[in-house]
Amino acid sequence: MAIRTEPFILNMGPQHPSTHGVLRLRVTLDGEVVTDVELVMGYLHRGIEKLGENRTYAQIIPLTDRLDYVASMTNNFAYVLAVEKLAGIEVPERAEYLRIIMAEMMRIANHLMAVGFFLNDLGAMMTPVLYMWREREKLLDLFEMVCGQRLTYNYMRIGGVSHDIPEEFLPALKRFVAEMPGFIDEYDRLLSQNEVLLARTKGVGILPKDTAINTAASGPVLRASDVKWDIRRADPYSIYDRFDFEIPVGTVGDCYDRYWVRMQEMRQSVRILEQAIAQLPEGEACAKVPQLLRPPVGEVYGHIEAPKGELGFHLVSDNSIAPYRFHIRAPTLINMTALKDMAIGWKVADLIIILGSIDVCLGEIDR
Amino acid sequence: MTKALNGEEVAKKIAKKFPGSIAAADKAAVVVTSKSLYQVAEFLKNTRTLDFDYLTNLTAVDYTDYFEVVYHLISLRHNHSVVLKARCYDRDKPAVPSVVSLWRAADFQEREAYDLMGIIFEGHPNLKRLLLWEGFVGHPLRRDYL
Amino acid sequence: MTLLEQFQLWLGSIWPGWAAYIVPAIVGIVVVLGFVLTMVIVFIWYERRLLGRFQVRLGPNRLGPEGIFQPIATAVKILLKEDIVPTKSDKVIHWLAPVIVFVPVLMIFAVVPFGERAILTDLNVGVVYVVAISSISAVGIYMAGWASNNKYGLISALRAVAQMVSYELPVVLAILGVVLMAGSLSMTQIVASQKIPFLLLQPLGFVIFFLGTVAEMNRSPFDLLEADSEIVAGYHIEYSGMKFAMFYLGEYGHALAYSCIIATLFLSGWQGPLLPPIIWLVIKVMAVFFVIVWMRSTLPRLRVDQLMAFAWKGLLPMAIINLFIVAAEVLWLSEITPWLMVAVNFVFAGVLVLLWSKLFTLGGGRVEV
Amino acid sequence: MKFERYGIGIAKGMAVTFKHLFRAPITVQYPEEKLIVSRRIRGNELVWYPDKCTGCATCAKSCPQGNIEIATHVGDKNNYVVDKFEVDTGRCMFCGLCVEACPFDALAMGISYERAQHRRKQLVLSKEELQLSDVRQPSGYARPRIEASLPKQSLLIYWDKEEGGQKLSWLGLSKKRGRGV
Repeated sequence: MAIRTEPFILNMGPQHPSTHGVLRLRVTLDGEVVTDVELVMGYLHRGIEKLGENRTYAQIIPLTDRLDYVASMTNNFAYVLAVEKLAGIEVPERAEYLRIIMAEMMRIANHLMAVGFFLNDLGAMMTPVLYMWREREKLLDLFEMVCGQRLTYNYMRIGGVSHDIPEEFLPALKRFVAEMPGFIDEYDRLLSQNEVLLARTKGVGILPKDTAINTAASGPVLRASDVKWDIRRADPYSIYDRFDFEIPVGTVGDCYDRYWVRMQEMRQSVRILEQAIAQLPEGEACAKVPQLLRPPVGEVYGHIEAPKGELGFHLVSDNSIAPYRFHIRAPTLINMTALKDMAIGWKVADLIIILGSIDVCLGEIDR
Repeated sequence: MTKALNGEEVAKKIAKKFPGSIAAADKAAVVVTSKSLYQVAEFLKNTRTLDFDYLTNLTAVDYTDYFEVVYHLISLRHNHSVVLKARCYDRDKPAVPSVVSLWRAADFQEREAYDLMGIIFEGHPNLKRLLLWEGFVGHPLRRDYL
Repeated sequence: MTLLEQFQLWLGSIWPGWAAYIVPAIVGIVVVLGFVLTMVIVFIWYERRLLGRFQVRLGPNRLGPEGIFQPIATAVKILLKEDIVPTKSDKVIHWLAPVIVFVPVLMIFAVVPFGERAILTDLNVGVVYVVAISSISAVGIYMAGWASNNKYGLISALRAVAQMVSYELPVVLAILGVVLMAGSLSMTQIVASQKIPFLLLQPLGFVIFFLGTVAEMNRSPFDLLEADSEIVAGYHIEYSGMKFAMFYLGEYGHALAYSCIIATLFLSGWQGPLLPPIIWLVIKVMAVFFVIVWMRSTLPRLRVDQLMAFAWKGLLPMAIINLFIVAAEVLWLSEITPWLMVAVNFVFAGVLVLLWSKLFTLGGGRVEV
Repeated sequence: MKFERYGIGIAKGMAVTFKHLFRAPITVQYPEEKLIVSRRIRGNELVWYPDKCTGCATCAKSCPQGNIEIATHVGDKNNYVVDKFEVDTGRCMFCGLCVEACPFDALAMGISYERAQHRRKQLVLSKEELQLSDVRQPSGYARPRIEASLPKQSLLIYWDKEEGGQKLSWLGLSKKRGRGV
């Protein structure tokens, strides 16, 4: 006998503990099974693209901090790289290394937070989050040391970085680099073989390889689907071609793979940090760049491998002090395209962890 | 290193297949007529030597007398890239064909361009505002929006 | 004869019959309630501090020495909050639900032995009473989820019913093993018969009972009813003020009650050398609760279908087999030394757990829609 | 045979959390214990030196928010006299661009961080309020000379071992702990 049932529409968010901000998911449920997901966003829209059109090139840097507020440093990095590409500015050697160090520290900090909150979505009662935040705090301390703030760094400048590092920075960072693998091992022991975690994440929310490419997923989401595409390798920006690191890839593209890829990337970032510290040259930290930069007429698309995926800035210059058009390719917005594919047929609880495994940041999605 | 293909050469290939579809071409980008955009995109995606399977970025620029829709395409296999552009001169109803059926990555990005720039992507399955709310008047990223 | 009955007898010689019955009963209830509510307060503090230490932080430490008065401050805060009733809720049921959740929890303590004769009523069907009473709160949870007219609450309510019904069976079957060994349904008899704690005699039964009760009191990793990351707070999402306090107390009261019962059934209750019985019971209860908090701090939550599978495919068959094993042992092995039984049961437990773990696939579970 | 699903992973995880029970908590009990902030902290509000300021308004131009209001008139020594220097710290995002831009070091970021107010109006700081005082000390952001004079930042990374093995009561409170480099 067929029982006539009605679909059940659940508005998850904008106030919901697991949507990582003010995202709203209009979920159609059949019992607990998700049959449709519609994303409603824009609750955090601040019009940064429009704001950028009437700020000078240097004044936009603090705005980029507010995109992905979990990984501000890489946002700065992507933006200044794009501007330098547009204006053809050479960056001093030391500044390049400092940028790489900051970017990789940021990647570790971001992945710590991503994995921690992924576990929190799984219901692990804050414990992994707090363990990981302990390490993230150490990194934030270091960021605070170099640029005076813990979240919105505004550290990179067009042509270099705003300050050289203080002398107590490198010993502290060396110590962090020495200790971090031990902590990652501990997280591994705590999580990677945990049967409950495996049961919840293995095979859940599979993003097949061709869908991942077709939806232009990027970052750990793409690599978890067995696509070896990392812009640090594929299109080396800055001086990434000088470092030796591996690109971890997943096998099937489920939530566990995305988790696993992030854990491995932390290890690789530690490796890059080790090399960068060893090679760090002396010299200037910033090139001489006019305060009111007027890049030549033209347009440029600069992209980097931000912790969450490919972060791109599309800048159009009309030789004035402000960009004519300032477009941000936000990685998580585009990674979310495939959310519907991943989530349909799974339970509400899975929808939450799939969202968590994409590692969304609403500051970036809504801009 | 991702190799940026020379726009002129790509334009030649396209012109051979679809005569009259190229509006302009320089080293950096290929500008196609908006009418032939879909065919060209399909050609770029499905030709073996080009194989642009990854639509990185889609955006629109308002040059006051026309809108330019910019597509940044990458081929993951060959690791090369090209910039494809289409212009639309109608300020009230600028329209280009949607490429969602080729690259689903365009889904949100086209909606965003529609939302903020007011470009209508014909054939998009769900062309609604993305960031702003339904009923918002105007398209804020246009240069004449104050 | 329990202390209470003795008191009643003694009073009966000087007072009229009805007064001699009621007054000691009230005195007993007040004493037990006092103990329970104090313990609940202590439990709240204990869990917070313990969870804090598991998570390398401190936990509440401001109010009183080591933060011991923090739960009281919490209680005051909750009680002072506005009582919000959703407009479209079912008012009567919404009002009644917290009571139905809270009262059965207190009723369980009627049969918990706190000492050799210190028990409120020594029911000869004590175990059955516990099983019957403790499952009533499922009704309360369902009422709360249904009446608040909230979709999260509804999901939670439906999960509650499924979960409670599923886990009741293995729990009862695990208790049956204990009953077989003790040869009695009375809680005092069960404690008295534990020369060796049943934890050693029935390791598998203990594991099944423990997991089952953790699921019944909705604690991690089985806290699907509250699942703060999915359905926010589940059934008590629309509750505030005093009603929420009832749920809150009910939750910890449940934890206390089940810890008491686990201590009684498997850890030889109040028995122990040197210290007075009540201290022993508290120590054992705290130890049980420690493990519960420890699990809570470590494990992620299961999904609803995995939870059901775990009950029906895992715990239930194991509990049945365990019951048969215990029955056979009681029939044929009880003459010989009990330590042989301990060895045999540990071997059986290991083999069964290994065999059953083969059944479970890790991950997957997509439904075609 | 892989030892998945037998509970080994759970046991390992439980062991990790159990180990943490005996580690020193990382909590800093804020109002009593305060960390030393970075020497370059971009703390709340600005410090303005009226004697150094020439009224050139470079800071105002460099502010992304257009948040610095500056009004001058020409004084008798053919200099600018600053009539008004007003900053709305409620709109300030503490990016530090104004401090970096100032050619005369007349502006510095503040080092303090407890500056909540009850009214939005109180967040608008005038010329008099912005000057150096006991509660308004400059930080070393983009000011190397001030930076050298400030105490070293306390870092969490040095807190695990060198302070090391901190003898704590089981509850981790009784002993007052120092923290820092």
